[in-house]
Amino acid sequence: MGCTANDLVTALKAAAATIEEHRVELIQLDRVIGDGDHGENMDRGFKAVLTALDANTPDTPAAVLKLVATTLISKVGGAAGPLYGTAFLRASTAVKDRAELEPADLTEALTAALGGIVARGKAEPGDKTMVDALDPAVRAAKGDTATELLAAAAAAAETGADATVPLVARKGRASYLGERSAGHMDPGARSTALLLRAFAEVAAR
Amino acid sequence: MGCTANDLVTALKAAAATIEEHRVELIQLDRVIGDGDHGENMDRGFKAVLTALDANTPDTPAAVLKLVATTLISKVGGAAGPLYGTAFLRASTAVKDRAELEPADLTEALTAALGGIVARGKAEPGDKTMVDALDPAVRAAKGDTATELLAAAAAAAETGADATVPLVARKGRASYLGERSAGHMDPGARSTALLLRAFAEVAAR
Amino acid sequence: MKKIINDPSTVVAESLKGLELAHGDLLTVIHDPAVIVRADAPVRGKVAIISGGGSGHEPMHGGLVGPGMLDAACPGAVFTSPTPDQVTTAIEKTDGGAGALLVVKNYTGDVLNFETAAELAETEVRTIVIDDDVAVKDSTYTAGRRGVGGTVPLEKITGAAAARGDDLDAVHAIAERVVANVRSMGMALAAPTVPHVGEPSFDLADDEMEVGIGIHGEPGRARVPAENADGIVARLLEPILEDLPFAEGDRVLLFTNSMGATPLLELYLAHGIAERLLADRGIVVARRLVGPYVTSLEMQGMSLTLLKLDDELLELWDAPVRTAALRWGN
Amino acid sequence: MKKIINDPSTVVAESLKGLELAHGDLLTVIHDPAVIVRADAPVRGKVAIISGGGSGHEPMHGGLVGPGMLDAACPGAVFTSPTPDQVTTAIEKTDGGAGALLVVKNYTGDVLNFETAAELAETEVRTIVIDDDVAVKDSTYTAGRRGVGGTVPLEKITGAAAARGDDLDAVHAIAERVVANVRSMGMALAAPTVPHVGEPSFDLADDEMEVGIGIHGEPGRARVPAENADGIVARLLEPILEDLPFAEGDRVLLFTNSMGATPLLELYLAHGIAERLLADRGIVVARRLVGPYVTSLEMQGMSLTLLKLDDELLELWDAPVRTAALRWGN
Ligand SMILES: Nc1ncnc2c1ncn2[C@@H]1O[C@H](COP(=O)(O)OP(=O)(O)O)[C@@H](O)[C@H]1O
Ligand SMILES: Nc1ncnc2c1ncn2[C@@H]1O[C@H](COP(=O)(O)OP(=O)(O)O)[C@@H](O)[C@H]1O
Ligand SMILES: [Mg+2]
Ligand SMILES: [Mg+2]
Ligand SMILES: [Mg+2]
Ligand SMILES: [Mg+2]
Repeated sequence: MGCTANDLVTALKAAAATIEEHRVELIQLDRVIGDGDHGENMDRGFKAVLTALDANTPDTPAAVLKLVATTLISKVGGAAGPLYGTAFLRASTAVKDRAELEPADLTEALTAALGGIVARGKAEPGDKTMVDALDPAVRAAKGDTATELLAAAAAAAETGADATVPLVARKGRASYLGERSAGHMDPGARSTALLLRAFAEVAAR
Repeated sequence: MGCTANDLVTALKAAAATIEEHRVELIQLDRVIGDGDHGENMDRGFKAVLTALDANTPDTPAAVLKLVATTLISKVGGAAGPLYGTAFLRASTAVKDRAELEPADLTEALTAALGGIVARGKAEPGDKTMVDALDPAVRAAKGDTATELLAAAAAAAETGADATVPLVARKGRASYLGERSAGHMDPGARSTALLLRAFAEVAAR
Repeated sequence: MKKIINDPSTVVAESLKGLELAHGDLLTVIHDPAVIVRADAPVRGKVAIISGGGSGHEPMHGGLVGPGMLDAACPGAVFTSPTPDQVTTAIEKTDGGAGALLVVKNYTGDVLNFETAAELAETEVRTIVIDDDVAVKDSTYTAGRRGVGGTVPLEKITGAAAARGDDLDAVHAIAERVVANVRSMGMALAAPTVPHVGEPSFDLADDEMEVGIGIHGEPGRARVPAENADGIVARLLEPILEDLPFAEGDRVLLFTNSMGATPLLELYLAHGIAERLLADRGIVVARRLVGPYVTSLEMQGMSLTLLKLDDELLELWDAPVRTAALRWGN
Repeated sequence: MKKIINDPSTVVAESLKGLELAHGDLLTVIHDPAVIVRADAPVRGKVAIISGGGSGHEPMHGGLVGPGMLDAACPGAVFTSPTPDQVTTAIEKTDGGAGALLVVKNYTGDVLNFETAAELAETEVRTIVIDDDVAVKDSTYTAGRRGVGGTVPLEKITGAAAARGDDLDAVHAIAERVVANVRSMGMALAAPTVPHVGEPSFDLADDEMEVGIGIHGEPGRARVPAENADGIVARLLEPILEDLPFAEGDRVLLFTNSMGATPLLELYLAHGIAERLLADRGIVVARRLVGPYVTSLEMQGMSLTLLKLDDELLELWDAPVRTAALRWGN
C-alpha cells in the first residue's frame, strides 16, 4: 500500500493549498530579510503545478515529480525556482520507475532532493536557507509507514525553520544584510516546512 | 516734513523684515490654493532689495522706488515679481523728482501702483488677488499726514485681504481650483496688506 | 523632507553646475542670471527657440537644449517662473540675426515675466503661449488653460522648423498649429515636495487620487477615489478626445508622461492601455513618446498628451534632435 | 498602495504590451515566455548579448535592447529573476551563429536560472557575472557582491564589441575587463513598493536613510541619519574609490543613477558634487551618464558607478547605440 502517482497528486494539491494560504506570511518573511517575493513566487509556481497536473495525468510517481520540477523551474524564478525545481527533479530520478513508493523510497527521494539543492545552491547547514529545514527533515525521515516518516520529517523541518531565526545568513539575498539578518526566520526554510507538513497531513488521512 | 528717500529706505527695511517674519505663513497660504512659493519668492526679493539698498544710496524717492522695482523684477519671478515690480515702477514715475513726498504724493503713488498691477495682471476687484487688498487701500488712503493716510490704507488692505477668503479665484494659479479656491485667503492680498502695515508702522514712529 | 540637497535656496544653482558638467558637449550654463544655452550658440541665420519656466520639471527645459530643439532655457526657482533678465540674456546669447521665438507655458507668472522680457528685448521676438491642459476651463473666469505636456512636442517641432531654416513668421505659424492641435491631461497619486516648503504640496489619502493636476503641485480639478490603470487612462483620455475633438482616422502623436516617481513599468502599462483605447476609436497612433519628460519633482502620477499630426508636423517631429533628453536622427 | 496598475499578477505582462507598442521600431516582444528581442534579430555572424533580471528596474534591461547594445532581455516577475525557459528562448531567437554572452547580475536566483539555461542551450554561450556593488562584502560568508549600476556600462561596452565583430571569446574578455574595473554603491531615502506586496519594502523614518542599498528593496548595509547631498555623495564615493582602488590620473566613466523617484534636479546636483570630489583627487571624469537607468520601482535614492576606462573601453562606450533609453552616434 505504497504511495502512488495519484497519492502524490493529492499531496501536491494539498501543498499548493498550503502555499496559497501562507502566501502573505512568506511574502512578509522575505520582505524583512529579502525582497518580498518568496510567497508570490511559490504561489505562482504551485498554481502552475495544479494547472499542469490538471492538463496531464502522469501515471508514475517519477513522472509526477518531473512535471512538478519542470513547472517550478519555468514558473517560479528567483532562487527558489531552480532550487525547488532541482529538488523535485532529483527526487524524480531517485524513485526510478516504481509504481508505488515505499517508505524507503520516500527517504531516498528526500535525500536526493536535499542533494540537488546543495549541489545547486552550495549552502551548508547553518547558512540560514531552506537547507536548514530540509537537512534535519531528511535525517529525521524514518519510520515504518509513510505517515510516520513524513510526520517526523515535517516536525524536524519545522524545528529547523524555527532554528533559522537567530542565524546570520551566509547564502542568498539575506546574506547582504550581515548581522541584521539575525532575528528573522528564513522564508525558504519556512516554505520547506510548509510543504513537508502538507505532505505529512495527506499521508495521515 | 514729507517722506524722504531715507524714510523710504527705512520703510522698505521694515517691509523686508515683515516679509521674512511672515515667509512661512505666505508659503502655507500659497501651498493651499497655489504652488507654495509666494513667501519664498517675496522673501528672496526683499532680501535682494536690502542688498541693493546697501550697495546703492539713491537720493530721491523716485530712485529708491525704481531700484526696488528693478530688483523685484529680476529676483522674484512668478506672478508676484512682475506685478509688484510694475507697481513700484509706476509709483516711481508718479512721484517724479520730488525730494520729499507729501500725503498727496503718497496717494498718487499708491494709485499708480494699483494701476500698474491692473495693467499687467488684468484682475478686477473680486478676482481674489492682491488687487483685493490694494484697491480698497487706495480708496482709503486719505489723511492729512502720512501716518494717518498709511494707517487707513493698511487697515483697508487687511480688511480686503480677509475678504478674499470666501471668494472664488478668477485670476492666477488659484483660478485652476475653481470652487475649491473658496475658503482660503489669497497669498498676494496678504502680502500687500503686510507691506502696507509695515509702511504704516514706520510712518507712525 | 527626503531630498538629496544641501540647502533649499541653492538647489537650482547647484543642480545647474551638475547639468553643465554632465552635458558640456551640448550646452553651456550661464550662472547669473541663470540661462542654459546651446553649446554652439548663436547659430547664424537661425531663429532662436527659447523657453523657460520654474525648475523641478526636468528634463524640461534644460534637457531639451541642443541642435534641433531649444537654443536656450531659462530655469526659474523651483516651480517659479524665471525673471525677465534671464530671458533677455537668453535672447542676447542666442541671437543669430533671425529673431527669437519665446515658448511660454500659460501661467500668469510665466506670461508676465516673458512679456516684460519681450518688451525689453533688442531683437525681434515672437511669443507662443501654450495652453494644452484640458483640466482647466478656458474662460474669462480663469487664468486660462495651463501649459503642460504639450510643451515638449511644441519645442521639438518649432526647433525642427527653425533648424530647417524657417523664418520667424513661419516658425511662429507652425507653433500656433501645434498649440491648436495639442491637448493634455494629468493625474497624481502622491504630491511632490518643494524644497523650501519641506512638506508635500497636498495631502492625498491612500485611497485617493487627484485628477486634472498641474505640474506645480497645485491641486487638480477633483479628488476622487483611486482607480486602476484602465480607469485612470480612460479618465485622462476622454476629456482630451472630446476637447479638440479628435476623430476617427486622425493621426496622432501619443505622449505618455511620468510626473516623476511613477516607474516606467507602470508608465508602459498605461501607454499600452491608451494605445488600445485609441485604436478602438480608429485614431491612428503614428508616433509615441513615453517617459518622464515633464515632471513635477517626485510627484507620482502621469499625464497623456495627444497631438494631431499632419504631414509637415510629422516630418518636423521626426527631424534630427540632439539634446540630453531627446535624441534621434543623428 | 499607490500604483497605476490593474492587477499585481499581470503588471509585467501588461507593461510589455505597452513597451512593444512604444518601441516597435527597436524591439519585438515575445509574450510567453516573456522575452524582449531586437527587432532585427538574429544578426548573422554577431555574438548575441543577452541579459535579464527581475522587472522593476526599467529602463534596464528592456530599454537597452537595440543595435549596439542588447540583442535580448528576459524580464522576470517584479524583482524576481527570470526563468531558464525565458533565457533559452532569448538564445534561440538571437542566435546569429556566433554564440551568446549572458550578462548576469550576481544574485543567487539570477545565477541559478541563467546557469540552468546555459546548460540547456544548444548554442555556444558564455556567461559574465557582474558584481560591482561595494556595499556587500565579497567573502565566503555572503552570496558575494550584487550586480547593480555597473550593468549598464557592461551591456553598452559588450554590445559595442559584439557590434564591431568581436568573437565570443573576445567579447567575454572585454566583459571581464569591465567587471574588473567597475564599482558602485547606492543609497535610499524611501523604499519602493512591490505590487504584490502592497506596502513599502522597508520602513525609514523621516530622518533616516539606508546606505548600501540594493535595487530590490532589500535593506542596505546600514541605516544612518539622513545627510545632506555633500554627505551622501561622499559616503557613496569613498568606498568605491578605495575598493578598486581608483587613483590619481585614472580616467573614468562616472554614472550618477537615480533609483526612480529622485528627480533629475537633485540628481544633477549630486552629480556635480561627485565630479568635484573626483577632480579634487585628480581623477579624470572622461565620460558621464546621469539619469534613472537602473531603478528600483519608485525608490527614492541614488547610486554612483565608476568605471576605469582604457582607450578601448572608451572607444566602445562612445560607439553608436540605438535603444529606447540610450541613444547616440546614429
Ligand atoms: N544558495 C542557496 N542555497 C539554498 N537555499 C537558498 C540559497 N539562496 C537562497 N536560498 C533560499 O531561497 C529563499 C529565497 O527564495 P526567493 O525569495 O523565492 O528567491 P530570491 O532570493 O531570488 O528572491 C531563501 O529564503 C533561502 O531559503
Ligand atoms: N492676474 C493677476 N492680477 C493680480 N494679481 C495676481 C494675478 N495673478 C496672480 N496674482 C497674485 O499673485 C499671487 C501669487 O504670487 P506667487 O505665488 O508669487 O506667483 P505664482 O502664482 O506664479 O506662483 C496671488 O496670490 C495673487 O494675489
Ligand atoms: Mg525573495
Ligand atoms: Mg505661487
Ligand atoms: Mg510659482
Ligand atoms: Mg526575488
